[in-house]
Amino acid sequence: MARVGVEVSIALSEAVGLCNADVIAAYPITPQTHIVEHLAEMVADGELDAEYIPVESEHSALSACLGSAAAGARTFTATAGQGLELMHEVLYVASSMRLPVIMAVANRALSGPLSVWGDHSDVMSCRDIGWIQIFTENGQEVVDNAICSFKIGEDKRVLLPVMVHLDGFHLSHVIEPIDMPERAQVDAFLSVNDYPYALNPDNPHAMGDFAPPVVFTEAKWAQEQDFQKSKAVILEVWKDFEKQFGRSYKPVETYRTEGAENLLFTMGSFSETAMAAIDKMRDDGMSVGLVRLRLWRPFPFEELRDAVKDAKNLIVLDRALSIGGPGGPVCSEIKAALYPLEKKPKIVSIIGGLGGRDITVANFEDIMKRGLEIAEKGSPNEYEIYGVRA
Amino acid sequence: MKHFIEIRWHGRGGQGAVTSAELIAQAAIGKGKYAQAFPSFGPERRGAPVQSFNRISDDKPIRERSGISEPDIVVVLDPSLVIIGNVISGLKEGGTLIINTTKPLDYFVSEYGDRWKIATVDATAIAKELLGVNIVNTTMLGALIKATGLAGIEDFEEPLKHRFGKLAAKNMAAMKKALEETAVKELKVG
Amino acid sequence: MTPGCIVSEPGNASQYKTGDWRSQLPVHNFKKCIKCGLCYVFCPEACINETKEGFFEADLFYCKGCGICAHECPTGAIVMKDEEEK
Amino acid sequence: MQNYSVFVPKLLPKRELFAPGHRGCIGCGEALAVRLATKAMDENTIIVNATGCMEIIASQYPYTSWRLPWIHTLFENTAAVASGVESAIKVLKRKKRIEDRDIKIVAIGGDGATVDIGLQALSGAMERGHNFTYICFDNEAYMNTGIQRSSATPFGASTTTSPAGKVGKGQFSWKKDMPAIAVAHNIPYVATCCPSYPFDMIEKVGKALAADGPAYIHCLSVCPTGWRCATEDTVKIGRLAVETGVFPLYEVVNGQYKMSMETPELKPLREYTSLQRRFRHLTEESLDLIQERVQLEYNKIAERAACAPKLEK
Repeated sequence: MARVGVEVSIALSEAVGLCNADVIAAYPITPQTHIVEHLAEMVADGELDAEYIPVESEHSALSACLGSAAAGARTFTATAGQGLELMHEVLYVASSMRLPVIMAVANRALSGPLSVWGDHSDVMSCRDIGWIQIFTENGQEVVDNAICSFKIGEDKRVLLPVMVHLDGFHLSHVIEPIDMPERAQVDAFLSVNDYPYALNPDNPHAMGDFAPPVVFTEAKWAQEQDFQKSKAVILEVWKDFEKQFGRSYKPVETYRTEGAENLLFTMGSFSETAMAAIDKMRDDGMSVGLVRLRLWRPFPFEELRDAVKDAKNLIVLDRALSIGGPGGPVCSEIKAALYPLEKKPKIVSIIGGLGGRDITVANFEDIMKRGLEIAEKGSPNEYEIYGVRA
Repeated sequence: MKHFIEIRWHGRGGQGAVTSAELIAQAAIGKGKYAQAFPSFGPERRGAPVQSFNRISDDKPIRERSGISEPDIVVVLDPSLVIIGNVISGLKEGGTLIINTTKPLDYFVSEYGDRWKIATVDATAIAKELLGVNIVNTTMLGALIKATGLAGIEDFEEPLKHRFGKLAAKNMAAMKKALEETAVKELKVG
Repeated sequence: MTPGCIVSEPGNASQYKTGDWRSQLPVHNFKKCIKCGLCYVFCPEACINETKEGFFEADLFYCKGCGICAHECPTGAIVMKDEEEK
Repeated sequence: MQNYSVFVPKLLPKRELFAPGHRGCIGCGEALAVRLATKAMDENTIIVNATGCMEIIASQYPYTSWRLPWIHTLFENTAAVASGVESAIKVLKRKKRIEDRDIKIVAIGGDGATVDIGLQALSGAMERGHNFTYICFDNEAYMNTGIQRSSATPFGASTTTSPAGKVGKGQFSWKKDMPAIAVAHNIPYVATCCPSYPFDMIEKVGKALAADGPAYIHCLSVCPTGWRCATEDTVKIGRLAVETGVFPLYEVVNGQYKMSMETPELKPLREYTSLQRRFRHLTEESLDLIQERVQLEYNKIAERAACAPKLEK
């Protein structure tokens, strides 16, 4: 394994190359563009034996991926923000037809006003699409989880599309040290895609029938049950990954939560800055820790409940706004997950980091302080937007 | 040198400020350090003032991913930016300011006084002479090495090869020439 | 239920009886039939089959009674009759 | 019917790759067209189907009318899905993960899926040069949702969203020239066909499948339900569409137009429109206007065909 200084987007493309993707169909959109540009380059240079389909829209990108995955090819695409929105209806089809498409999303705000910068609005519009969704915090995690995604999605017990989220710019455009796996290691970890229902003249399947009301509910229930079962495979794949590569991943990860009364909750690349803030606050004598969600879907109810069981206060940072709703979308889900518990922390919804707005270590300290103040004194509002100017 | 430093590069779109940041990060990572490089996340086009950033840590993985507003080092790739751009914004007391300029070092010393270590080099002339183009990204890396000792010139061999291929040698020559020609005004100690 | 509602039995719609949709049925007069097969070609239901003798006949399990065969028959060998009358 | 065809039917392959038991309307011209198209195909064919009548009538879970590998995903993305299938087959053959044999990819959709909502995806797929055949089964309106106008609906036709009323005169725009749009993509093969001319149609589908690159076929599919005509008239009306010049049959091979049959004198438009109640409201004046336009459009195609040999020199 060689440690290299490389842009995260490039490292991700290289990882997709190490996984021997067969078909890549993609459309350029900031901040995802470097990923697919580099893949196109790898194909053009003969470094990756794949078909690169430079489609005319994201809708067609994912549609071409459906066709490719249905034909049994290992299939990858990447998008961001508006592109993910344009794919929206196709997203549901990929999961309900059980096509293991792997997609990287360089998370970006949604128009309008037009913003190419990062937040989680695009993710939050895709909560119910039936894709396995993994969040990453640094380049290494992006590379590792891209590799895991193929193994998870293509597993015959799973057969589901997987999304790897990397925050736009804050992750996609950063050059940092990444241990790039060796090809032999990846080959040993990942077997060749063997999609059991591939479009094949020797064994013709009809894929994509319509379902009358008498079977639709059952079809969705079957999908949901299989989706829930995928969690065991995800855990298994992460364990295998640890054996092979030495790095481990969990659905919910914590940082210095031992004995902490007050927990901060984050998802994505801001978690690293938040860790630095936790260090500082701990040094200042505060009883704080950090909980980070890695597995967004299937939602890890048990692991989350366990991670926050001893806390008094939980301050949740969302990078998306549910306009007219109950607060940050992630916070809403956390509230729902913890509601049945007798003993649960007070939960405060803070929204920040919208459309590329930075959150520094000092800002995180502020957020924590303000959150605890709300937890103690209450607030007339369902949530608070951090740092909004009047 | 401190164990953890932050650098801000000022250039114009197309001058290679992003490449400079990338190369120093790769040189540092190649030496086993931790480093980040990232551009200003904007839609700037060719010619527009742009920034890029580095974090370099000797011994610990870098956690912060936010922007850099109080750098230890500022490098200015385009002489005209000194006048129009707010290049000294947030530069820490005792930090280092490195400028591509035809003006003598003393001009900036008298301008900025003793707040920062100041280094100057006519990188444009070097780049034009040795590379044939007015792209000073690698040349200014020579000035950065001279002024800060952040890395050795040999640390750039691999990153340059990787980035420039056949043109690596020419860029190395430009870097070396800048290393020789950069004038540095040290801070008074104490 | 197969994952993704995949159907693994090609052409199994042929189990579905569309003959119930019919209010008229084609009656073939083999005396007039010249065995040209046009009725077979033009049947939207793919339900006209060749008999051993080379005549053509509609499979009433599928025939919806559209009348195209009768209309296109060059010799008038097929006539449409109301189901009630048959 | 021309004489030659009277004697050929028995020679058609008897196997039905599109099985009986589908739920198409009585007298469905599109089901007939699909069935005839499959006569040009063999088992090594993968069908990509857009949402629409053809998908609904042939694929109610847990049934399928298709005896070929078949996939349906959405309404507007069929050509894109076909792009993915084609690329996957290509790379899997190259990597020896599947047997190296000639597998044809055929995308099918109605006029709504083709000339309206799916036009972008189709344009993209044709422009990129995927080796596939796209067949548009044009029944001149959104029949699946109940006879709403599309941009392939002919001028004057009354549909539920271009109704004839006290003021409205039915469809207010002229039928989009989709074959010309396909031709503009410089693809090797474009053709029009109609199941009323079954052997012409089967031959054209065969040529499309054999073409090296994207091929586009525009097939007029009479819809007794939407056109409000007698079910037994399906084939007859298709024939009249050709004979009146409303729907000329031609091929465009590598950019060169060729008329499929000589029709020195077109039959009067009224022979065609009078059989369909979608045109019932049209005044003599409107019919004259349409007649004029039909001749104009027909002449355009005929002229393109006429100048083709010159190009060959």
